[in-house]
Amino acid sequence: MVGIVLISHSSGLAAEVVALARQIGGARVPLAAAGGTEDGGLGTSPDRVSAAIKEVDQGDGVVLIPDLGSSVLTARLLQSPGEVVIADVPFVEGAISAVVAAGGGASLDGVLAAAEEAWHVRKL
Amino acid sequence: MVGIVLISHSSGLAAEVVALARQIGGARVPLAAAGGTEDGGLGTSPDRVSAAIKEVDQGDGVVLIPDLGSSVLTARLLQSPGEVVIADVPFVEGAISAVVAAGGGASLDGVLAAAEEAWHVRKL
Amino acid sequence: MNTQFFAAWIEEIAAAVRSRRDHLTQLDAAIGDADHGANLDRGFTAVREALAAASPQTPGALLVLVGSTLIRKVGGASGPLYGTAFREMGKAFGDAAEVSLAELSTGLNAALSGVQRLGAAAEGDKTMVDAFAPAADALAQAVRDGVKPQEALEAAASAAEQGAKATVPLQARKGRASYLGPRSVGHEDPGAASTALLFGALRTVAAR
Amino acid sequence: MNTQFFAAWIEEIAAAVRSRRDHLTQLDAAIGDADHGANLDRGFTAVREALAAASPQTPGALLVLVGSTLIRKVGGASGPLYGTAFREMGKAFGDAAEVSLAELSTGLNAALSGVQRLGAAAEGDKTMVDAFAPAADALAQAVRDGVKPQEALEAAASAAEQGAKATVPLQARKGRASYLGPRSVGHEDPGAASTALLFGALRTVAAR
Ligand SMILES: Nc1ncnc2c1ncn2[C@@H]1O[C@H](COP(=O)(O)OP(=O)(O)O)[C@@H](O)[C@H]1O
Ligand SMILES: Nc1ncnc2c1ncn2[C@@H]1O[C@H](COP(=O)(O)OP(=O)(O)O)[C@@H](O)[C@H]1O
Ligand SMILES: [Mg+2]
Ligand SMILES: [Mg+2]
Ligand SMILES: [Mg+2]
Ligand SMILES: [Mg+2]
Repeated sequence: MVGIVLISHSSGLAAEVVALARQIGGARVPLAAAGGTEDGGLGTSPDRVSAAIKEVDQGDGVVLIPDLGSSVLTARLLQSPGEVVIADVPFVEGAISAVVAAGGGASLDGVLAAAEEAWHVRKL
Repeated sequence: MVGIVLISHSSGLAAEVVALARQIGGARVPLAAAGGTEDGGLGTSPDRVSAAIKEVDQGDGVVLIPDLGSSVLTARLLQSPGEVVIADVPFVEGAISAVVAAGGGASLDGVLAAAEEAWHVRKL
Repeated sequence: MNTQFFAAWIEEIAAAVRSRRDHLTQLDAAIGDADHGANLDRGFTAVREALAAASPQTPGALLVLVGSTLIRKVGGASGPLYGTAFREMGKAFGDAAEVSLAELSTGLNAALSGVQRLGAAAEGDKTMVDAFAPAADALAQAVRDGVKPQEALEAAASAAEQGAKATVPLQARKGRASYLGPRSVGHEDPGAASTALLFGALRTVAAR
Repeated sequence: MNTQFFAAWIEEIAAAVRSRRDHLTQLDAAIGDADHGANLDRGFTAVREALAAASPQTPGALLVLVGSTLIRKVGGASGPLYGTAFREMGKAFGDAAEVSLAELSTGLNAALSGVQRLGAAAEGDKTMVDAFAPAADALAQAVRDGVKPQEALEAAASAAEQGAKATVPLQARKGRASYLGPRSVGHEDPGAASTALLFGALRTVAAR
């Protein structure tokens, strides 16, 4: 299964979105939160993100979903074409779509495409 | 100033996005989280949302930003044209844009338009 | 049908929800978040308390109170939806002390319209609407055919049950289950199943 | 310029960041999240520890270690950006024991390219690039003009300072400040200000 890492400035935000996405998308998807700095502050820790990538990597690729700013830059540093790819998507909505697609057995490209669909789904 | 209420299934998620948006958009914006059910579970409490609307209403209108599902339906029940309006926007990104616009003194329509801009801003 | 009839209906729904609570939750576990039974049980428990405290004097007042309580207490998407349904039905009844079968049919149509206005679901989207709409239609048809109440409500209840079962092969296009896309196929929609309980309770009470 | 020169440069930056920490944080408070000074101070403190532990033997190895440490420890957007800058500079120097002024200029251009590749900011977007680019250009021009090192690095440092000041009237189009739109106008960009410190430290060390 494709793995998914949610990268946020805030460890709380990443963890909450993981919980919500897991509840909707199923418990089996390899999914990890990488939020905040090493000392628990607001920011991004590349070491945490790398560890999260390792944690969710089952050999089918990993999608990184960053919130903004340093999360995006850190994701760019850690990407590796065809293996670890960035989804440029709305953080919450894209994460849910990605997790559901991964849980349904989609490929790396499929998960990425599902996440990007979130730009086009309206709520009302 | 226009008030903003973030409505999520999860009280943690709403609170974390409030914290992030406040940090970026300024501390002065009337901004409240209405997440979870009354007993702290996952879901939506219209009473919590109503209380949050009252809390942030300074007479310039209130924007409701829901995450999904029951948050959206509850927002629809509580909207009131020209006063309490729903922003159909990506939850995190739209909230940040809305808070920044409100902090800059934008009108209700202006805050709504700024939030909707979030559908079109790419991160990479 | 008087206030007492509608009070008995709500009691019957509360009992049915309680006894089918785990089943509803299991349905929601497959394509949702496994809380539909718990949500409705919490909601109808609060409704019973509210009714006991307020003793509304007309069918309309009773149903508006039921709806407002569900909206406040259910927590899930079904709260605003069923809440709107009961409120619209109550409003349609005005302050009448008795409601005819034709008026009940009109009230249930108003309820359905309210659900669809709020939730924007059409028939076939795999929601409660897929049970509610055929039930309301069957009742309207029975009224037009001059069928007597018990038989008419029997027709409505079986239409709701069939509508609920017919959601199994559908793909969800509204609500939380819609996130699952094709993976929502093959499961009964929990909200459609609970709508069948509502109409089943109406049949039960009318048959007394 | 040898390994010792670059070690002295990094020491000088660390000291400048420490003494300007609150100023940088104040700049970031106006248009960001008030952590730029703290971020860089944490980063360069970790850099000093890493250098003390590893004692790298070439300018290239030293700068790659500086970059990798900044990436890991800064926490904010400036971490990946400055980290990439130092790594690219280090890679450009290969395993040379000494670096000429022309090579330094080439290395700083590689650093700037790395920053722009990662962050996609152009000049005028109100970022560190607005100080970095004119400084790198001034140094390249000085090399072409055959100016001697101290004077060349003086030119680079003043270009960085001017570039930083020139961010005041700009509207941010990259980074966190871009969320503020027009409200970002009227403030100096914190990353441009810290880039001016980096080039100022280079001038100071070259003048010894
Ligand atoms: N937009 C909608 N229109 C009609 N019915 C809906 C809509 N959204 C959800 N539902 C119904 O609500 C049911 C789920 O209710 P429940 O589990 O209580 O809420 P939640 O999905 O918030 O957990 C679904 O099975 C579906 O029948
Ligand atoms: N995409 C980018 N390209 C170039 N520089 C950037 C970019 N994003 C941010 N910066 C620089 O980083 C500085 C902010 O750094 P810092 O406060 O440490 O990070 P953060 O914004 O994550 O808190 C900005 O002032 C700006 O100069
Ligand atoms: Mg549910
Ligand atoms: Mg729920
Ligand atoms: Mg900052
Ligand atoms: Mg920061």
